[in-house]
Amino acid sequence: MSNLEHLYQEMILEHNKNPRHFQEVNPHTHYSHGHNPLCGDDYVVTLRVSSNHVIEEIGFKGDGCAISKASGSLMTQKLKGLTVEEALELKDNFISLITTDEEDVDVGKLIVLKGVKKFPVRVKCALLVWRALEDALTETSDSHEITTE
Amino acid sequence: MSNLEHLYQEMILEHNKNPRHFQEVNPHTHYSHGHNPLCGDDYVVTLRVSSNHVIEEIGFKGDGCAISKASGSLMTQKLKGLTVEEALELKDNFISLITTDEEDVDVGKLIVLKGVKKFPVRVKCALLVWRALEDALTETSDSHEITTE
Amino acid sequence: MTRFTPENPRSDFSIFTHHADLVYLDSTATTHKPDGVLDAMAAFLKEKNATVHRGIYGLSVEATDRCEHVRQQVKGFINAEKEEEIIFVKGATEAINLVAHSYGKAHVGKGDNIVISHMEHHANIVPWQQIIESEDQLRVCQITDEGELDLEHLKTLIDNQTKIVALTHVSNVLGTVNPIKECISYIREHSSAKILIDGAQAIAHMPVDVQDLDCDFYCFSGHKMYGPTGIGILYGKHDLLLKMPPYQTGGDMIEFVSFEKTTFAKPPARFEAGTPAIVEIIGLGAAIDYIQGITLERLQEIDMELFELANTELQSIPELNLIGTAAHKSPVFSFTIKGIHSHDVGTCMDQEHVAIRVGHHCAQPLMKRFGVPATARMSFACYNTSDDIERAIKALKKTIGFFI
Amino acid sequence: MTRFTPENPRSDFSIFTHHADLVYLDSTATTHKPDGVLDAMAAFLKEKNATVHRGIYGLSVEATDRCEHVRQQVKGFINAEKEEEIIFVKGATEAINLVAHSYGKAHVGKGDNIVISHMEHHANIVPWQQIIESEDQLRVCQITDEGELDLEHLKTLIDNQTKIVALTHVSNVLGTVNPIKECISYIREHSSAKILIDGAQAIAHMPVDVQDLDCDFYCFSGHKMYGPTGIGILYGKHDLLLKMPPYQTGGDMIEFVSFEKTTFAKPPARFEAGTPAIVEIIGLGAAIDYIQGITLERLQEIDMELFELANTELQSIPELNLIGTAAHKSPVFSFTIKGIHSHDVGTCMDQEHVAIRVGHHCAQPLMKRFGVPATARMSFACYNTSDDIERAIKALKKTIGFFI
Ligand SMILES: Cc1ncc(COP(=O)(O)O)c(C=O)c1O
Ligand SMILES: Cc1ncc(COP(=O)(O)O)c(C=O)c1O
Repeated sequence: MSNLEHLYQEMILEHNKNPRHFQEVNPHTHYSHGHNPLCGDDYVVTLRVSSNHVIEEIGFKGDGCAISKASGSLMTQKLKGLTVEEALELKDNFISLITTDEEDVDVGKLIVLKGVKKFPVRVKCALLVWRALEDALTETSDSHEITTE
Repeated sequence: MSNLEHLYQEMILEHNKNPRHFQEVNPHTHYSHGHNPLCGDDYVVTLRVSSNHVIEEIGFKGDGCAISKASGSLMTQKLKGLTVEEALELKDNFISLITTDEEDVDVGKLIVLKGVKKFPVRVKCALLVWRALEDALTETSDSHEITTE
Repeated sequence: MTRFTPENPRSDFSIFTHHADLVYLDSTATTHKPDGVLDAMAAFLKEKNATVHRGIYGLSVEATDRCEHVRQQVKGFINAEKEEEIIFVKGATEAINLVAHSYGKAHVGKGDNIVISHMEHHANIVPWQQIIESEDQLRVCQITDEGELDLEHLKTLIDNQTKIVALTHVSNVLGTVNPIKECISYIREHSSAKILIDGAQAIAHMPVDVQDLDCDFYCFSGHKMYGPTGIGILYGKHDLLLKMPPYQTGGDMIEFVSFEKTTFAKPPARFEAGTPAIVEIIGLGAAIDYIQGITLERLQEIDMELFELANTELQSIPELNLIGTAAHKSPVFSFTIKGIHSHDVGTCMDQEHVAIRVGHHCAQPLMKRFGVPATARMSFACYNTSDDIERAIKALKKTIGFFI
Repeated sequence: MTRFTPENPRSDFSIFTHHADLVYLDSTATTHKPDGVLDAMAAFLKEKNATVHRGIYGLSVEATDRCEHVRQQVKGFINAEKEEEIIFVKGATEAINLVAHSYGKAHVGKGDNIVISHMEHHANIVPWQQIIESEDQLRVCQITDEGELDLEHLKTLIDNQTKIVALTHVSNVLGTVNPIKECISYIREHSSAKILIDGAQAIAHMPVDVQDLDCDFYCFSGHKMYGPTGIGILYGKHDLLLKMPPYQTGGDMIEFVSFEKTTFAKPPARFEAGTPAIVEIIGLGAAIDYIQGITLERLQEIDMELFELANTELQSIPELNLIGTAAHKSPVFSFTIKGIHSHDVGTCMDQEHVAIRVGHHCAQPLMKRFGVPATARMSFACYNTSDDIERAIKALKKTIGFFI
């Protein structure tokens, strides 16, 4: 498998074409707008979290490259039904997967995004929706507007 | 004769030690203050010119290197008694002497300053009092303050 | 000084020996440097290095002469009237900042306006935003769907409150070569605005004659004209420069300093605070030698050949949407591909060793104008060949095949 | 990366092969560059050249990594806390202008004051004059007849209206090494002023630890530390930089640009508008490699040896008046000779191939303080030898003999 095919695995191409949960959740309890000014990737992540901290609904909507879009699609698939705590743990695991040499992380089928690690300039693409998720759930920014580069 | 001895001829060294007309003319009819901010050379040139345009008295006073001081001393010696017109002509000749390859200029004993031509950074030293003279006689500046570099 | 082989300038550039496989299509961002430029810089550092101005010793006198000689070269290269009109700056960005702060701040007051265009690089937008009080003082000339200046709209923007007009000579995204001379003569007739031309993308591609253009300021960067980074030129009309206050201050630009009062040197020194980029100035001189060796006529021919071929090939790809189809264009091609994000295009092309740029190209308002978040861009310089185009097109088709 | 031979660094510098006769005593103006620095720059241009930031292709990614690696190197070199605190600028002059305009303008109001010293370079005087409204806002710390900061006077100047204190680490005229750390701790106790240290003459001569010094800003130029022209560093504490508005604006320093509103990137990008001086950054990295190869300890030893010898020899010339006899000095010697103007000294020394500087050294107020129009100055770097000193003293004696 070439580097490229490693990066753009079938599943990624497929999720890029048909992203899941590609919508705003309404009404939602949590929100964040993530933008990468350099490449123009731009997504809104919305969630409805129940009183017992379970993610009942999650959606993402916006515009961006195949990596960012597939990442959002796979993220929303994985997170639905998890608790906020579990979601944040998964986020940390995912970040480890694509930014460190750690081999032993539990991310399920998100593993298909591992190839990104070999393309350092694309890592931020894969991370954007996850950073927005983090911001939505933990208020890393006041305005729930975040930018990454 | 080394380049250096050519630059600093006996006569120059002597005029540097004992500059002639090293004073302000009072009362004077013409005045200019010439300064080279880069090396700190700083002279006032004063003249008393008669109604028929003859330079009756001329003096220079200030501080500077051997070249600028000898140039001032030799200048004042040569100019006393000349008409303004003759003085300006001599100035042009002197400038030709030390800035062009013109061989055939009539400058009398100012010829001892010819060695300056080989030291481009020192040309402005030799010229400073002459630029002030020009300014005094023709108002090249409003304030009669000139600077050269 | 610089050897040149007009038939095949590519061999003047060692980078292509080290990367035999490289198809470099990002010359709009920065050009490669011919060996002659590197050699001139290395020789200067090894044989002549010294500071400039004020040195009384031989090395410094010579270094000063060498730098002043480059000033003369630049004067000749853009046909300025006087060498005092040539100011050494860091690059085009600094040049525009200098004019904005030194000229603009003093002359653009309440009610006055500055005119730019919708195709400007951020460097010719943001400095102007910084010196105005309200956003409506910045008037923006529309561009057509082809990516040309809308000259009728421009005319409606110019009035007697227009203090500055700042336009790019060639667009770094669209490739459009603007009819600068006509614009300037219109502006001159209808206002007393001062005119700055951003020549960053023109200077290595066409003859520039600032007296013929009759602009007040013209600027460009060394690194986009086969020269080094860290050096650029601001041309300004002498009578304007004479009246302008300094921008940066420090050594080499003063006349007298005391704690009570400081007076400044005449231009160009007034605008060149601090130790200049000496070795970069030498490199810029060598770059001009290189360009003049090849000749701008030949460079234009090369551009034309590359333009024709690339344009035809790109237009023949049905999925490709070319942004910028002006009648008069430099070989710069921005495009999007339906269904594939530019970022993905860039990554795929890189796998085929085709270096293209993707993103907003420091022209976000222009992206918005064309309703795209980003584009992919191919741009060409004298070392590119038809082989490069062939490989780029092949890589592009492979990319499309991969995604669609 | 850079070969070094601590015993005899001179052989690392090709300039002395080309000028076997040269006694270069003007390193305070600019140092020569070891071959390792030139080689690193040439290799980059020939093998790696590309623009930085945002490139998606391999070359550009690598160029970006190389430049960011140099940022890390600089961080380590001056022991900054974070790499975001390291800003690439053109040189010390630009660094001080940046702080004056970005920080100073916003924080120094009517009634506030800025404290500098009487031994500052014009680059650390004029930018402050530019941002105050009345001259009495600039307070100048006196210096003693030996050329040391008058610390008692300094204490009288600092009050709670003091917004900035800007002091040189080492004087480029007197050689004085100022007790910066003690000054800073006094200032911290008695005001909330921000403190800028001009390290142009310190950085290649002694270890600098900005956290230990606890300064807010520290700056220097590459070309005075065995590196190229066109590049320098501004260090600033991160929390300060975060709050500062941009200085120059343009590409690479923005977040979003629209004609209505532009937002800026975080530091350091916020302060690095335009294409950076890429190859110069690479050269600066190689210069740090070179210094760290020799080690600052060894450089200090060399300084000490040169200082002792030159000081003894110069003091033994009766006609010579040494200006600057501080207890803690760098090997920089300014002097006048009774009866001979410095300019004439310079010309005569040059005839013996001894390159010294004469003039006001961009420190006119200091000249006035010592009642001289100009001085002659000898300054030393690691490539100087005792032989250089011997030849310089001989030339000096010959000059005196010639004139007196
Ligand atoms: C003490 C000091 N500060 C600042 C500067 C200015 O450095 P640059 O000219 O490289 O900007 C110099 C160099 O001349 C200096 O000696
Ligand atoms: C049209 C235009 N103007 C200005 C600039 C800024 O040039 P620099 O980054 O060299 O200052 C660029 C380069 O990116 C450009 O393309």
